[in-house]
Amino acid sequence: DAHSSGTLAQIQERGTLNCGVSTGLTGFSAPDANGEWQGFDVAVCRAVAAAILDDPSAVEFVPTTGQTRFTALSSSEIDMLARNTTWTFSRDVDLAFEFAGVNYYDGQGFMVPRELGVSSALELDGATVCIQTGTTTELNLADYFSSNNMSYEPVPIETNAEAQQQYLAGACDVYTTDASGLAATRATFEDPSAHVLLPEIISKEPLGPLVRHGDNEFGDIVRWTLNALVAAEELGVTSANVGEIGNTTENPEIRRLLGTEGELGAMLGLDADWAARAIAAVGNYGEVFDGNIGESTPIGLARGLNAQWTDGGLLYAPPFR
Amino acid sequence: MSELHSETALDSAYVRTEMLPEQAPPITAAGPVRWVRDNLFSSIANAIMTILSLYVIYVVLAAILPWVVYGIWDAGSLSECREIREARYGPLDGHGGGVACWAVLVDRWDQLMFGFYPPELYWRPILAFLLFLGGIAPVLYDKLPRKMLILTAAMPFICFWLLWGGSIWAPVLVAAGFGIGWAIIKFGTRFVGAMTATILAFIVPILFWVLLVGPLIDAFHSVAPIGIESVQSREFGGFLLAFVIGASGIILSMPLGIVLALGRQSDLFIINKFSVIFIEVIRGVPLIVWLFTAQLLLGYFLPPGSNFDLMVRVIIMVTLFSSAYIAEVIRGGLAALPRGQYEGADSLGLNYWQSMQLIILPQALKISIPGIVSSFIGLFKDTTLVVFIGLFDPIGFSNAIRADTDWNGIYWELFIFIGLCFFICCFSMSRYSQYLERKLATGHR
Amino acid sequence: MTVSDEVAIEINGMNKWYGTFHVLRDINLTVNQGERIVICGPSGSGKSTLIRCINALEEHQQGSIVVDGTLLSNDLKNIDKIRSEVGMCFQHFNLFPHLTILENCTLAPIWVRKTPKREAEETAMHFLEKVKIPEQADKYPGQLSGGQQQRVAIARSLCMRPRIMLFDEPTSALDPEMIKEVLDTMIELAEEGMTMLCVTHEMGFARQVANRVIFMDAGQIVEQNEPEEFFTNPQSERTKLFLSQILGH
Amino acid sequence: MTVSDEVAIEINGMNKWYGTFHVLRDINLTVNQGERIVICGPSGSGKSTLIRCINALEEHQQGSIVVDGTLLSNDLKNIDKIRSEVGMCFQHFNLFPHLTILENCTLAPIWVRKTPKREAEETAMHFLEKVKIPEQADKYPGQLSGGQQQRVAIARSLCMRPRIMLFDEPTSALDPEMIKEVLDTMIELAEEGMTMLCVTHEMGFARQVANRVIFMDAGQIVEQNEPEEFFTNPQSERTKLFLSQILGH
Amino acid sequence: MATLSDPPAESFRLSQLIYDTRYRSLTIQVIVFILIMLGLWELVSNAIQNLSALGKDFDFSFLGNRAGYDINQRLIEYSNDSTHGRAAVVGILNTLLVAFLGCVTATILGVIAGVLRLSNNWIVGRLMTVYVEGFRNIPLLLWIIVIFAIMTEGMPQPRDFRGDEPEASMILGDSVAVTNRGVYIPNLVFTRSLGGNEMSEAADGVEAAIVPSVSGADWTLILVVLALGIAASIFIGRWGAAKQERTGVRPPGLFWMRAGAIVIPVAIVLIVLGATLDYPELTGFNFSGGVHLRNALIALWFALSLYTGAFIAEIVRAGILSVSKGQTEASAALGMRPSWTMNLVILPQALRVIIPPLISQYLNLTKNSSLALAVGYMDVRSTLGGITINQTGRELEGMLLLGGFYLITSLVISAVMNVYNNSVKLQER
Ligand SMILES: Nc1ncnc2c1ncn2[C@@H]1O[C@H](COP(=O)(O)OP(=O)(O)OP(=O)(O)O)[C@@H](O)[C@H]1O
Ligand SMILES: Nc1ncnc2c1ncn2[C@@H]1O[C@H](COP(=O)(O)OP(=O)(O)OP(=O)(O)O)[C@@H](O)[C@H]1O
Ligand SMILES: [Mg+2]
Ligand SMILES: [Mg+2]
Repeated sequence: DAHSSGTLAQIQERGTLNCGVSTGLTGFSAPDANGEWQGFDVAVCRAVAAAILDDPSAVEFVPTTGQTRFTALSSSEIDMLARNTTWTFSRDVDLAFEFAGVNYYDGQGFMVPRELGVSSALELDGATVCIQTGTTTELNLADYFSSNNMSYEPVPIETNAEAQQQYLAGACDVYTTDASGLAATRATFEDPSAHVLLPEIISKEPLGPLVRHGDNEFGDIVRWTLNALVAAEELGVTSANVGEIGNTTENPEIRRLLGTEGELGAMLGLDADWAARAIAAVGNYGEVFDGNIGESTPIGLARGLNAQWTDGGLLYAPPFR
Repeated sequence: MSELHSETALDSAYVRTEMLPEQAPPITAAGPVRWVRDNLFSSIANAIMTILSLYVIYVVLAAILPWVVYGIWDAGSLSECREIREARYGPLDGHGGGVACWAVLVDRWDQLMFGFYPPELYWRPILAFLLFLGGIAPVLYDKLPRKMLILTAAMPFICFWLLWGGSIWAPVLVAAGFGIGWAIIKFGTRFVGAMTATILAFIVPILFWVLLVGPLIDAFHSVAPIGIESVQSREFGGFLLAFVIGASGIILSMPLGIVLALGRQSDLFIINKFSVIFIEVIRGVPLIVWLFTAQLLLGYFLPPGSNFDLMVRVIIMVTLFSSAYIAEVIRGGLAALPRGQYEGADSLGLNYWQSMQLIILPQALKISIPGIVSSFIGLFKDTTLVVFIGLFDPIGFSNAIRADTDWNGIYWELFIFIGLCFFICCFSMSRYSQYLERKLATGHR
Repeated sequence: MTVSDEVAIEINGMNKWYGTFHVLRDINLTVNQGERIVICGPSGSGKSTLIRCINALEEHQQGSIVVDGTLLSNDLKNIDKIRSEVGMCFQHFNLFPHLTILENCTLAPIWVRKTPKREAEETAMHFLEKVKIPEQADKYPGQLSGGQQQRVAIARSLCMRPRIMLFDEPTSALDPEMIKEVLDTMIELAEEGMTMLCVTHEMGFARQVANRVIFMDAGQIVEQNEPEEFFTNPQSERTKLFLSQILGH
Repeated sequence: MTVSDEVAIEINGMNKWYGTFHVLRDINLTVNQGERIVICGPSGSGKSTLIRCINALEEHQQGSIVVDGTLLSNDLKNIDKIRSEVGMCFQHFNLFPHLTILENCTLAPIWVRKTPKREAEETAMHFLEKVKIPEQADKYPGQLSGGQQQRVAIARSLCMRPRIMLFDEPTSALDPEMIKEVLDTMIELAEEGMTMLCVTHEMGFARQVANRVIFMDAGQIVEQNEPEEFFTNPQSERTKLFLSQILGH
Repeated sequence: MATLSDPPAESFRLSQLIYDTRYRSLTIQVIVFILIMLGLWELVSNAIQNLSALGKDFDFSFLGNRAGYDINQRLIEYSNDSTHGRAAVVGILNTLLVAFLGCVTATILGVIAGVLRLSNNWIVGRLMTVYVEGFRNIPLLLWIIVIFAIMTEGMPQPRDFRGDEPEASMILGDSVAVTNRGVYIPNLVFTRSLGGNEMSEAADGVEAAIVPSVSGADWTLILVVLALGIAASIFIGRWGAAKQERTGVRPPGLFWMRAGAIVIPVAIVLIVLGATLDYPELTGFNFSGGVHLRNALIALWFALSLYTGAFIAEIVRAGILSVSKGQTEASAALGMRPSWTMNLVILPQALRVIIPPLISQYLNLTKNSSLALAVGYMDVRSTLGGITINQTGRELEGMLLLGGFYLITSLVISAVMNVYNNSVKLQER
């Protein structure tokens, strides 16, 4: 497959990474007042750019909508897509993409106003539900309600900002989207405590970056950059100590990860310190999480499933060897 | 008959000896009293409507004005705005009330205007905009010296260069292609005949652009590296994006529109039918569908491996779209010309292209300018649709701004501001086209 | 061609302003039944305005106009009554382009006079014959020449069987050959004794049919006299000047 | 005013149809160098069509037209050649309203004849002087009166230095005063020996300058003769009828 | 040109292709044809190559697959088990519905605004100018969003209707509820129905669609009676006109007779069928019963109507102004009443000028309804051109179908326009 192979070479020649992100999702990707993109997904892009080009700012962020994201990727307009996209069978197989891993384990949840007095999704029979269109969300919703023999009225909305406004105005009783998005949205309400997230999570939503089928070299780079961030947290490597720990530590896995030992970088076609650059640029997974969506931010998400496996979470980076 | 005359004539013969002076009309016939009576209270129904209208105006203004006027201009985020509001005007009572938080405009002004364009280069789009105004001025006002049309011809290339930057050779060589075409028509006719020259004048520049321009730019640039910092299309946004898409759409669609209009007027069956099909297909499908086509499908139809950036694809689609509308406008202009003009040109021995270029098009285009301006207004308004394919036009930016934690929840302020900007631009353009229509209606025919 | 003593139109001390512009100044005019009056004067002197006031197409601000015993006031009934007694021919004919000639002629009789359609059509054909274009009855105005159109306009007015006809420069929009057609029709009407007020500069017509010629200037009636006298021996300086211009032309 | 033996236009057995309507029937006509021919006939008789065929503004379907030795065929080169030898004046002038008078006159010489601009302007001024309106050179056609416009149209044709001039009712859209201006210009041209074909009903003009008058009816040439003979002693019944109408008028 | 005048001896030369008027046009056309065909071939072959490179085929069978998503507003039966094809049809019907409603109200608004703009009341004229200029010069998308926002922000929530002292209450005698989820209006149900209820209760668990239960036989009966009533009314109109022709006098009360001929039989049928209104009432989260006009529909409908109405107002104004003042004066001089003048002289002439641009405004409105996605109205672009394409990855096929639908719609509308134009062309000399 001529034109998708050599993505790495193209990026290196171009000097920038074209990374598809969402047109604006609080905490995950949004431009700030200076026009700098910020967020959890954005950090993945920057990490990959740092690994390949040694420059976390050498990223062209391409905003994509739910409708346009896959075409942008398959037509090579972007090199990778880091936009809360659920890893599903048909996307992986039929749409011919390759998921490079999971950077956020999510699930679809519901948010309702507290005064409604609803405590379970099973009480939502007949409710009006705001939903973002063009995503797996609407399929999950249809499945959930029909399998529980309940009726509902969908109100499809194009963007998160719009959906949030509808929900706040009471045009729908329930807002459903990925739980992370719900939490992020709730965090910015004038009175967040007036809204509750229902306990039911009705789907598995493993969100992760993806690349085109057929260019395994580049796929590997994205996959292992993500893994490097996760492993770095597990191994205690942070953006603060990444500079010296590679030389000071005795831990051979850290040394391999940071390129002070072994040939991992060369196998990927990159410099030896590729992972060190990525970590130095954005921090390890935990730092990225805490800096963008963690409990210290207005969004205030707990680690939950996204904790390291050692802490009872699902994050489990394969060994670097 | 004559006796009748004399009978009546006696008592009706009359000569005024002294002319009556002009008098002021009675108060009921002129002045403000008359005006109010005529315009506001000429009948009972009218009086009721007047009072109703006044009431509606009062209600609307009373609801909106305080919100606008007491708005807050200095805050760094929506929550700051809310704090300031509470400090100034006390807590909100239930629904409504409240004041605007205009601070978001101050905070995000640059983005709404220029998008991600590098701030240190803002002078370039501004200069390009001024050049654009200077370039179209002689087209819009025929009192300006005709020499300024040179600026008009150069303007697209200079603006392109200013906006995107890069090597100066790119616009120069593209312009050179037009020069080549012109030279072929001008000097080639003598050697190969008018028709062959015309065909060559189409084909040679296209070959030049496709095959030679790329290498030549590199060659020239390596010899004389003159250029300014280049800016990616992705960094365009806000009103800059709307203007660039609208203006390139209209400028690029003019030649295509003229060709289509001539094609649709042509007696040549195939050319006529192709033009008709093209125009009808383009006009029959909504722009938003064409934009999705640009986003989703255009890549399929380009040679494998080639890849334009999204903005170029959008400009291509918008150009095709507006060329169909422009073609219809120009067709109207062509149809409005009396047959005698064609015959006059024929009888002098001018050939088809000469009579088009010298006689028909100058007149038809002039009649069409109001219609073209209206198309431009429509096109400019339609640029907002690019938000659906992920470009950051002003409305797209309003979404992105609201995705920022600082401004999450802001709503009306952005829309009112965007609406106002569009209104100012479009309204002044529509006034201009109305002025032009009146001028054409009274002008020489 | 008899002129009775009965008064058809009586205008008394009439004044009219357009905004602050005094167009008609103290107009006094009595027209008897069967009289044929030609009004002339320089452009802008208020001739058309005078004619249009009689028909209530313009309102006047002072003075009175009595047509056939009916005072022209704001009363809609009076206006309707006067309009159905007074026919009017415009310079630009103002035929209804979407109706055939016959329909143009029967429209008002059917709706205003409540004449049965059949009867209205018979009347219309009668008058179309009179103006010598019965064969055009089913055509549309756009298909007729200017002279024919003006004759249709006359027939249309006649179909309402008006007692008074007003003409506002009926021939000035026509080509010379067509002027004759229209003037012939008007002369024929005049010979039948119709009361006529006609704004025109066709002096031949005035000489041949008018009982009286009225000369207006600056919104006032400057001179009136019988045609012979008026043309050969004008009294006022203005009239002389005006006549020298149009006759010398 | 010399008529040479050289043939300027030769039309042989020419026929033309509009759709199924036979407008020109078997036209045979030879015009010598320097001859001045007036064509007249009732409306719709095909006069304009004949003139326009000579200039290839209309195509004919049968017969041949040879202008100055060049056969009018489908060959574009021949058409171009003939058009540059033949000047044409239309009833409605067809000046180009967006160009000044001077530009109207220099346009074709510059683009068709490839004359240098300076030279073309000199020629143009020369002919504008000839038609007596050099002072209008920088105005636009819309600013000129009808008569002046028609004279510009003549000058515009002359600038191409044609050997033959065609006129299609050049004066019929003009006011009477202006007709004279234009006729004077045409008479002057005639005196210089220009070959002219002129559709007109100005009989005075025909009498004064024409070598031959051609009468057409129903698409055919019915009669041709010298002017004196034609007017005083027409042969055919149709001609007599026609002359009685236009002369009596 | 002169076919016979060509010298017969001349044989064909290549230069004739360019210089002979007979062959020249053919030459040009052939060249253009070849160029265009080459261009088209280039596009098609690129597409084939690109598709195969991506491993995609060109296949419409996805239309038969299960759609899997729900659509809130459906004019025909649909559930998430239905096919993508059916979803597309639901979308098409929704597009046509909003386009139809929009055209009707835009016309009404436009005519009123256009006439009022000519009113001799200065303030009213100015107000209409503000309306027209405001809507014409601000993008439609913005208006759709803003009107949608006004509806959601400005209207009460359903829960405001709850409780002993509700913050909001239903209007028109508790029959209509205006909420920020849409407007609930009473629905006709028949107690003595003839049966034949085709549309079963929504089986799939999604709340009932816009027309909750259309009982086939009942509505057929009503439509038939209505049609008969209209026919009778036309007949009465003819009779009145004939009477006027004969006697010159229009029968008095003609209008009421005509109206009665339509209304009375329908009313009788309704009574016989035992028609009662099913009022919306608040149950659970939402109102149930009655007809639910969703906010998205209303916002889109209003925005399209107001926007297009502004353009129509200008058309109407220009149409009326195009009828010269002389026509009114001539009519007045004949003694015609102003209302007759309007109906018999001004309108017939103005309509010729008004209708062609009016129809192209209808066309624009229909195309503009594709902006439905701004408010989540499920039109054909959102179902077929949105979710379906997104779930199946069939961009090429989906966009082709979508474009084809819009193209056919507009071709039909312009065909109608041409027929009309030809039928009212003024007769000219
Ligand atoms: N509607 C109007 N508003 C203001 N002024 C008007 C109006 N109609 C006419 N006038 C002015 O009133 C004056 C008299 O007009 P009127 O048409 O009666 O003149 P006239 O004698 O008929 O001239 P003409 O021979 O040119 O028709 C003119 O100066 C004209 O400009
Ligand atoms: N383009 C055309 N298509 C069909 N018929 C035409 C066309 N042009 C002219 N005719 C018809 O051909 C006949 C001759 O027309 P032509 O203009 O040559 O007459 P003419 O002698 O110049 O008349 P006039 O004195 O009115 O100008 C007329 O009957 C006319 O109706
Ligand atoms: Mg007048
Ligand atoms: Mg003619």
